[in-house]
Amino acid sequence: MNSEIYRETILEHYANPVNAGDIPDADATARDFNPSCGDVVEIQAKFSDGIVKDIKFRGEGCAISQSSVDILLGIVKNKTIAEVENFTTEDFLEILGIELSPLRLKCALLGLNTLKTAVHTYLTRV
Amino acid sequence: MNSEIYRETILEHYANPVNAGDIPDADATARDFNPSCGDVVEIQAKFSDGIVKDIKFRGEGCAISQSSVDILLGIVKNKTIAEVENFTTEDFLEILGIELSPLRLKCALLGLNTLKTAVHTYLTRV
Amino acid sequence: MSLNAEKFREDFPIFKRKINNRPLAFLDSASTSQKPQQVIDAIKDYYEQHNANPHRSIYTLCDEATQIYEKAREKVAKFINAKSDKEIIFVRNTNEAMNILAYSYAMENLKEGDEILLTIMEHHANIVPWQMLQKRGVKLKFVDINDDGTLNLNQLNEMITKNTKIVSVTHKSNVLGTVNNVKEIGRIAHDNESIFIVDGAQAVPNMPVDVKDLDCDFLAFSGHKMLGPMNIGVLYGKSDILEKMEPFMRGSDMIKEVQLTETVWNDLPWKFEAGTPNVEGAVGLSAAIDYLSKVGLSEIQKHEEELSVYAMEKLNEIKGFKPVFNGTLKNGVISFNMVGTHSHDVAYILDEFAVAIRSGHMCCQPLMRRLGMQSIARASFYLYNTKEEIDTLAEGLEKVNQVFKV
Amino acid sequence: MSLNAEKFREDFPIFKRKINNRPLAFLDSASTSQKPQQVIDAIKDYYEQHNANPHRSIYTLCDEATQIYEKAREKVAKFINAKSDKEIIFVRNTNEAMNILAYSYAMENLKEGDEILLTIMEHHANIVPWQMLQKRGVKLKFVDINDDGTLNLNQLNEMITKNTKIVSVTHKSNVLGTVNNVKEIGRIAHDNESIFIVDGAQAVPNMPVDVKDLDCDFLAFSGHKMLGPMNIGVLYGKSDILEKMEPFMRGSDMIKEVQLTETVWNDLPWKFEAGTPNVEGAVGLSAAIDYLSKVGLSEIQKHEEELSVYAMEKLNEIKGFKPVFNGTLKNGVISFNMVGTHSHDVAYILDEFAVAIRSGHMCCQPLMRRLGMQSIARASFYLYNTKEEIDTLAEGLEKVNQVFKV
Ligand SMILES: Cc1ncc(COP(=O)(O)O)c(C=O)c1O
Ligand SMILES: Cc1ncc(COP(=O)(O)O)c(C=O)c1O
Repeated sequence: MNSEIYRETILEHYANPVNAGDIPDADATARDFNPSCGDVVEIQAKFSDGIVKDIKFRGEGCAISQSSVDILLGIVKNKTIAEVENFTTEDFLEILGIELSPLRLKCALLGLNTLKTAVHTYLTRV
Repeated sequence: MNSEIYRETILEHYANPVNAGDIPDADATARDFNPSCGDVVEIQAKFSDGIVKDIKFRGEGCAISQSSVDILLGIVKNKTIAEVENFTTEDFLEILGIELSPLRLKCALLGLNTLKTAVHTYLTRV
Repeated sequence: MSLNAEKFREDFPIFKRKINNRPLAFLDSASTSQKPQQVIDAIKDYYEQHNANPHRSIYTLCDEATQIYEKAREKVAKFINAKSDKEIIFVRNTNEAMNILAYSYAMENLKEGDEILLTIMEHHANIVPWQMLQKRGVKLKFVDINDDGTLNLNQLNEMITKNTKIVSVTHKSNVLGTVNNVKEIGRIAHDNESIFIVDGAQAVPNMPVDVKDLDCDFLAFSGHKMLGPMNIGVLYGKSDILEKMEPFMRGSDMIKEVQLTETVWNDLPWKFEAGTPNVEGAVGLSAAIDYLSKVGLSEIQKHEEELSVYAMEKLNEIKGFKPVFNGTLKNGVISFNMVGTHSHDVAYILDEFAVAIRSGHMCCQPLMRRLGMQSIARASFYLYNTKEEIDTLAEGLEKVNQVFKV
Repeated sequence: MSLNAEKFREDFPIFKRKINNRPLAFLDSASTSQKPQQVIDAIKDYYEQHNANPHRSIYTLCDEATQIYEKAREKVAKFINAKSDKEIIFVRNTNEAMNILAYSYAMENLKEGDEILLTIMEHHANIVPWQMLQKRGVKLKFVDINDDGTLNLNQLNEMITKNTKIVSVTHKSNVLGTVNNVKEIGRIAHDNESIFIVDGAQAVPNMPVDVKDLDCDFLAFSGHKMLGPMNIGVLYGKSDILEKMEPFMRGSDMIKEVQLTETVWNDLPWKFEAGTPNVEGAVGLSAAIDYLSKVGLSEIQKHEEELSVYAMEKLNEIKGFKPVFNGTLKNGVISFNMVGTHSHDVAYILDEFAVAIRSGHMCCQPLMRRLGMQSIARASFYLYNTKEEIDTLAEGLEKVNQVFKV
């Protein structure tokens, strides 16, 4: 049934995101949209010694897109850049552990795509 | 049967048009194409005292388009401009007396449309 | 009810489909409509009996395909009461029609300092093409809405100036349901010697539209929103303006004679139709018009109004249901949000009940910003919808509240 | 024969049709092909089971329509061996694809003094769009043909200059049947740093085409010539070039974010697809590709060659039969004239025998002038054609001679 994807954790991260906010002196910022629904995510990250020191997001959108990015940032914080680069869609979906229809998949992956862009932006600049 | 439209008169006018040629001091010239097949007709006409004094054509195309314009010019020569203006598609098709499919109709009427343009050109100029 | 939706539903094969073991409640016809058997059969019959490339040769099939294509054009002309079928250009959809006008009318005729007057309720199809003109110094101006979701006509009167060369307005809003007084707007535009364009994508499927009565210069609409196939639409234009316009798409069929470096354009309407035409689409649109005409556009409009009244009554009882406007507009479009739940999640949970609604920005981001919303849920009704489906919608919204603990 | 055309014919409902009491001998597939039941059923199934506006919401039907649409894109990508489905833009037909390139590539990148190199055998679709560039001082140059109907590659080598920014060539001529060595032409173009465009309208339906092997920058083709529905076609483009291009059609779906005065474009390929997409067309094209792949493009090519050889033998016996070239090219296209009879009259009399051929200028007026002809008759073959149909064609041509007393 569709509504089963709204697990307690999802709803909790949606209602009370732990990684929402700004990083004033961020090393990299990336922003992406889901063109079909208008969901938006902006990620700001701070790196040092090849490690994700701090990472936050701002966004507007559905429970899936917003809770996913919140969960995602929790995972990657304090990981090495290499680990983030090797972190795949499949890895992330396994952690989320909910079954998603193809269009909902886009919601869930908006944050991950934006994260990859942020890292890429950082790497091509340093 | 299709080939019945190729009456003796049609084939005769196609093989030996009587109104083909140029009028060096023509009062009006008009040229039109059938876009689908490339058939082309150019009509030159000389008027005086409101009468079609002389009228000739040049053209390239199928037996229907070329014989039709030749027959048409024979009909309108020496007629008054008013008579030509009142000469309808129906009048002409009745004289032709052959049954035409819609696309062949375009062939048969290429000359008549060009003639109307020539008369119109003349009238708007004098 | 005046219109027997149950009877019409039988003509639409897709309603035999079950989703999550429930009958499909398709409340998204403002996005695209479903197709009756008559339209599907018309397409099938065309390919099984008459298919050929029209205009190009003179064998029987080619003759038939040409007649079928041009008869469909005549049918469209009659349907919107155009003066002549020369004024009917077959396009892909409303978006393409607007692009023809932006490229072939505006880019050729407007210059720095000129203005295009739009409204804040326009669909992206009637905004983004015009933005192209900005790079040559043409200014876009947007008339606002009133607090009840109607267009602010006073403001329109104030904003129109001697520099306003084009006024382009939607006949009916796909978000608000607002039906604009396009006849009055057209009068204002013409008094100002502006070209007047109507986006008919939402109006033509749902109410009688008469271009002579409206006296618009152009009208654009899409077949797929009015029971017809995808990828066929119409640009109506007054022939004297179309005659003077440059073609848009260039290539075969839109020419009379091609030389290496110059070309004589074909007559109207073919001047604007390049390449192999979409006979199939025209056939399908023609069958759709037959269907709509038999039901009656006024009947459809009335039916949608009845459903809107019923829905507002029913939905207003649900906790957290917030319509975009307080339901003063009853035109078959109900845009709303559920407090505490994003529209996307609303749509997703409704799918469990086989209820299909649109969620997101509705291709109207400027309007969304004006409304202070990022996203919206929309239920829209058509001739095949019933009160039972609205009951199911209500049931689904209760579940939304339950899942999101509202 | 290697390919069992009789068996394939059974899949095409239109061949049940009789014209003048004779079975239809459709020898005009180079204009448009007939459709197998599989394609017609795919369209029907889409509308009866899955129809929705893709990309826009998240209910089941919308999800399905989106998957169906994007899967069709993947299928096309594989069919022509593109690197990624991002490189596949769904268009209306080959004409539109060329217009995208003329408006969004050439108008943005070419300037006075630049040149576009075409050939004299191009279809209007690959000539007329480029003429637009002339008004900004871009020059069009046309490579000639040799006496045997092949392209004059020496001349191409001579005509290409540092100013040649675009080389656009048909893979296969719709009049001559010539298959150009586009791989070699591409090499020449790229050595010269020119963009290389291939008009694949005739090649893609009739022989294996591999964009990686050809290394073309763009390839355009039409679904309706390859068993697919009307109004779906493909523009393939290398993604790095497409990325840098401005969009063509503007409006909904091709955007990420719309502000009143500016807009963020969507990613590839959607940046080039404005408005409600043609899922139906994509579904039909996908079914057509399945059909063609099962038969095998090389098999089809061989079959057409066999029919060409047979036809030239048979037709050369007929008084007054004059092929445009002496039958050295056996690629399923036979263009000819009958001495003393205009091609239009030839086609008309053949219709009495239910033989459908094309007559006229073939949308190739510059080539016609080069050949010194005003009009031409053309028989073209596809997988469903048989030797018996060629016999009927011969019978019909005898009748032509009889009527016109040749
Ligand atoms: C070589 C060639 N290019 C382009 C076209 C145009 O195709 P369409 O009419 O589908 O745009 C054709 C079709 O006749 C063709 O043969
Ligand atoms: C008011 C309005 N205009 C234009 C469009 C665009 O229609 P299409 O996608 O068929 O081009 C729509 C469809 O959503 C609409 O509602």
